[in-house]
Amino acid sequence: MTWATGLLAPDQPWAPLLVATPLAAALAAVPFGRRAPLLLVALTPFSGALAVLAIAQVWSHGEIVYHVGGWPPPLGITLRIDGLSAVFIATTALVATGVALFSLPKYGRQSKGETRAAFAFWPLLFAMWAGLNAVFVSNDLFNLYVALELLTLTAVALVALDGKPKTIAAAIRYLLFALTGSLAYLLGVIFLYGVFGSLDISALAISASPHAVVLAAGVVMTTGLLAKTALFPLHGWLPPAHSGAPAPASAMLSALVVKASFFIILRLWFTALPMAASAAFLQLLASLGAVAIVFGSVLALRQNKLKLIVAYSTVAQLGYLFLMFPLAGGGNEMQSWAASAWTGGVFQALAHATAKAAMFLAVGAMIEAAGEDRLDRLTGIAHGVPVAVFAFGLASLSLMGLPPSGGFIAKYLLLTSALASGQWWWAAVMIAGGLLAAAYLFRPLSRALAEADPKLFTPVPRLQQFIPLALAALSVLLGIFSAQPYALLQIGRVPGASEGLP
Amino acid sequence: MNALAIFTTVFLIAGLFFFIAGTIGLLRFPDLHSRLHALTKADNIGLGLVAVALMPQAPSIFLAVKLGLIWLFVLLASAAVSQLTARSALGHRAQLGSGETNDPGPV
Amino acid sequence: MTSALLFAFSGVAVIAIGLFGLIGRWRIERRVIAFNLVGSGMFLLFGAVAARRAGVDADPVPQAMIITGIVVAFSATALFVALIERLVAETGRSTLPEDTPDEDA
Amino acid sequence: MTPVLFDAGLCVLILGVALASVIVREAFAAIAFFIVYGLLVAIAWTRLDAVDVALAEVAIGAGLTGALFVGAMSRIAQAAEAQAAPRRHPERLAVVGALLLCGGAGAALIFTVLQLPEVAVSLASLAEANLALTGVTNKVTAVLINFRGYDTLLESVVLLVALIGVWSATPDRFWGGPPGLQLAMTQDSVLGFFGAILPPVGFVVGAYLIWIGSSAPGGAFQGGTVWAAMLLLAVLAGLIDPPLVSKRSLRFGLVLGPALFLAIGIAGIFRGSFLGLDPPIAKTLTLAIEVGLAVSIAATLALLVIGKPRRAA
Amino acid sequence: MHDLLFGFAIAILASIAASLVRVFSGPTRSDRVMGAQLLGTGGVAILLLTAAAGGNWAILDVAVVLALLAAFASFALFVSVATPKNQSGDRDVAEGT
Repeated sequence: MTWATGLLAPDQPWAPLLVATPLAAALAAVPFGRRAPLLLVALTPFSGALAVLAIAQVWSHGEIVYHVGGWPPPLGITLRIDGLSAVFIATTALVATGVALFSLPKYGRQSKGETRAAFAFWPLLFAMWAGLNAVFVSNDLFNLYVALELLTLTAVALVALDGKPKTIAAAIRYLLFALTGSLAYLLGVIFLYGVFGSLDISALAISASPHAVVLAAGVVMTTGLLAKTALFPLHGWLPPAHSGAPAPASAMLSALVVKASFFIILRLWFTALPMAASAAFLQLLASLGAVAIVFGSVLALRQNKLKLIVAYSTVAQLGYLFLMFPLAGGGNEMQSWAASAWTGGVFQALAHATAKAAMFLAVGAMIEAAGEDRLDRLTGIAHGVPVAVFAFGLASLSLMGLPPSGGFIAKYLLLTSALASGQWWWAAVMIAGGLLAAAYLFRPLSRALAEADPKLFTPVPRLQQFIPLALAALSVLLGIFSAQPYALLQIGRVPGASEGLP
Repeated sequence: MNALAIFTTVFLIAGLFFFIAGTIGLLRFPDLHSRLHALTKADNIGLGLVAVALMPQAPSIFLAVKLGLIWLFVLLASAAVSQLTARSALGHRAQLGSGETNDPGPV
Repeated sequence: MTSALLFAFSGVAVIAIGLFGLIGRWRIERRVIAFNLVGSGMFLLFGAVAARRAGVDADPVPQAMIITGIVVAFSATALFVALIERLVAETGRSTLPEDTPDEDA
Repeated sequence: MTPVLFDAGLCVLILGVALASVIVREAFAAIAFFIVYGLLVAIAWTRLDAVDVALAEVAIGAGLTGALFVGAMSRIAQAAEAQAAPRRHPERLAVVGALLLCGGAGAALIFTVLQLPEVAVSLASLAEANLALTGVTNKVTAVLINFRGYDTLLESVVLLVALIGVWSATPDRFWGGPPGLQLAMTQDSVLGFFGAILPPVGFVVGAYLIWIGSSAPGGAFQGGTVWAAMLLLAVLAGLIDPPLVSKRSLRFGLVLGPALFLAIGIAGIFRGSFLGLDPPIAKTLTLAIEVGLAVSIAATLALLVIGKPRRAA
Repeated sequence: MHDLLFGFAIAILASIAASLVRVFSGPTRSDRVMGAQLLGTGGVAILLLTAAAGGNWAILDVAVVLALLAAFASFALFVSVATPKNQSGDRDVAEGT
């Protein structure tokens, strides 16, 4: 039965389960204690099935709208799943499953009773999963704030999991940045509520006008979200946090958590307030992205620890995401190149998610084998964990943007739309970024492939090598089978955007 | 002005007097113990007078009783805290559990 | 000038004061207090913005959001404090290393 | 006129106290000012016709946050002081810069606030119109548990996650032990006396707030916080010991509220909508959720203040 | 009556504002706790007055919680004054910025 004003029962009753399922697992993991990994047996297949269902339903029905509690906006909270949500949900399911399986040897076997890190890891991982899905399906700006805070706290707690002074300091810095970012976001939410009396993204899209307050709200919210996304110059917290966390946590953080705040920026400027996006502002975002690409890459070149290289590479790769703003937004929505730019940006997010997860997990396997991640210690690690090194190499293809990887398609789409729109300078940055990525990734790879005695390295369970390989392969496959995701991503992009399809 | 209003006003003036006296004491008295004394006065009497003053204004007996209860809570708490503060001010020789100053204080 | 506007301005001022504490204080524990001030000022601003319309019942939706915000801020503060305590226990100081480069011995 | 004068005075005081808590030298004084600040802001909330928020502010903002700061921060300040680096004063230029920056930000915000449309949009009437379907008459409770219950569900998990994070900050060797320090207060008769009197009283007050929450200001968060404070008081007075973090019943208690909420939410899918509460039984469900949440909130908040395990089991 | 009650509330506000000086200047922690406590009591009085003035008696519940929590916060402050670690007595530990 229903009771809200003339509303029919939702025809997609499964939609809230995308959040409810990992949330239930997180809650159950607390009393389960050392038996928490058992929850994976139910969680991973069920969440995977839900992700597939989400894609299939969006594919066949278009975007899905669900009023939580039966209350339509502005009183209630609405979930909205469009193509963008669906692909992020699916990527989250894949990466989280990979991370969970990868973590089983380390946090799964607690024969001698429950240990601290193992107790904390599972509920945090599941709650993070729930928080990510909550961000991807939410259509309410305040609900997004709560989901973001859930993500922040899980992420910080995971960074601090190892308990070394350095990682604690990194976690504190991360918390400082992330909380300040949340508050800035909240400030914008307050202003928008003050103007419209509603925080529903779709309602804002209809009623919003380029009012001074709306513009101010958009700018402070974006600034806050940029701090969480670690866009230059707000990136300082990322390398220590992402390199200090345990490998599985790093994978989740780099692959997905920074994308969640990016996702909200997309929602903000492409759905909620597109009319408030001035060309200059979008150019500024892209410029910061361009600086991030160069700056992050150069710093990655100068690191001597593999995890830091990978972390700085995240700073650089996140820069690409922001190149899409002046290309796909700011009144360009109907241009032929906008769809390519939009898809290129999102592809970059997805390809980077899978590739970076693979990379951090591969590095985790290498650290298991070698004991640490200084480059000179990793000389010849390919003889110890060949599959992990291969996975690292495969993931590198995507970061460099070499065909046929997903990263290639992403950068190709961005490149062509930059040229088509006459903004050739972004293309130049992208090409430079690709070359720099090749340089900073070649260094560790050449070390890893050097001659060495395999006995120097501790054996690592095969599972921990093949999971990064699977994720890296996904990142490449995304490039080969890119047509369907391309079409999927146009669902719900902007009204009438399908005309921009090639 | 009716009788109840006069009652309220008189008690409020008295209460305010004690609040001000307490503050002056807290600011002007030279040492911790006399300040503590001032504070207890303000707490116990000032708030009590305000609560009594407002009782006739309360629309129901329940609320009037609640006013009294609030006073009682504050009384309890301030007595305990004053006692603890006084003892810690005596220095740590008379500290916790030594049994020297263990009476519960003016409740 | 209505009271709601007064409280809105106070909220803004508290935000600014807290911001000053966040920037101008090295010690993390003082920054945590400052962070709480910023949050609280923001809630005050929210409440005041929502209460601008005089003579009408207060809007319950922002109030509920503020309660949620207060609880979330407390959670974050508790985590903050626990991490700082651990940092102090490990390093003996409560400043982040990069903030005080000249102190590094 | 007098109310506006009062509000103006209150605002001045709030600003003064906020400023003092930032600039005062000693950490302890900063904390004392912060507690006072919370108290004054609670009064401000009552002036803004937001009594529910005032209750939450006084209980969480002033009370628990204050206790959290006092306990942990004095330990931090002392530990850091003992081995601290030489005292430094920030450069005058940096202070001036920070002042300018914050002043500029404040001015920009005030400008923005002034640009807000004259007539505030309010959801009050919409909430009022749908109130009958929620089974409660307190609109804030209706929003928290019903209209926007999804936010509240996520928020209760945020609390739990914070506790896991706090516990996780303990060294490995203390895992499984009881949280918190053994305070040297157990023999104190004054504290023991009040520790014995206040908690039962506070428990009744908390229960009253939860119960009244459906029709008047109050609810799970306010009541649960009062409970948490009373639990802490009993711990401070040495009347009860914090449980071992590995204790099974504690773990169930911590997830009880969110789990119940989630279960009712999922059951709602079969009746119409996730987290939808059937109007005929909405009142009962709301009360059940509130009680469950209050239990979990009380336990979680108290343990968040007590902190991580500091000794082995 | 309404304005009169607010007038008294303003007077008490002024009175507790003055006691803030004690919180600020100390010199001992006990002094600060006492100053804060006076503020707590004054705050309760103000809540009672505004509740009566506006006829919004739900505010009394805030006063109840404030009374309880003020006691609790004072205990917590006291415990930190008297924890064994702080053997330096009431002397303030001056802190650098």
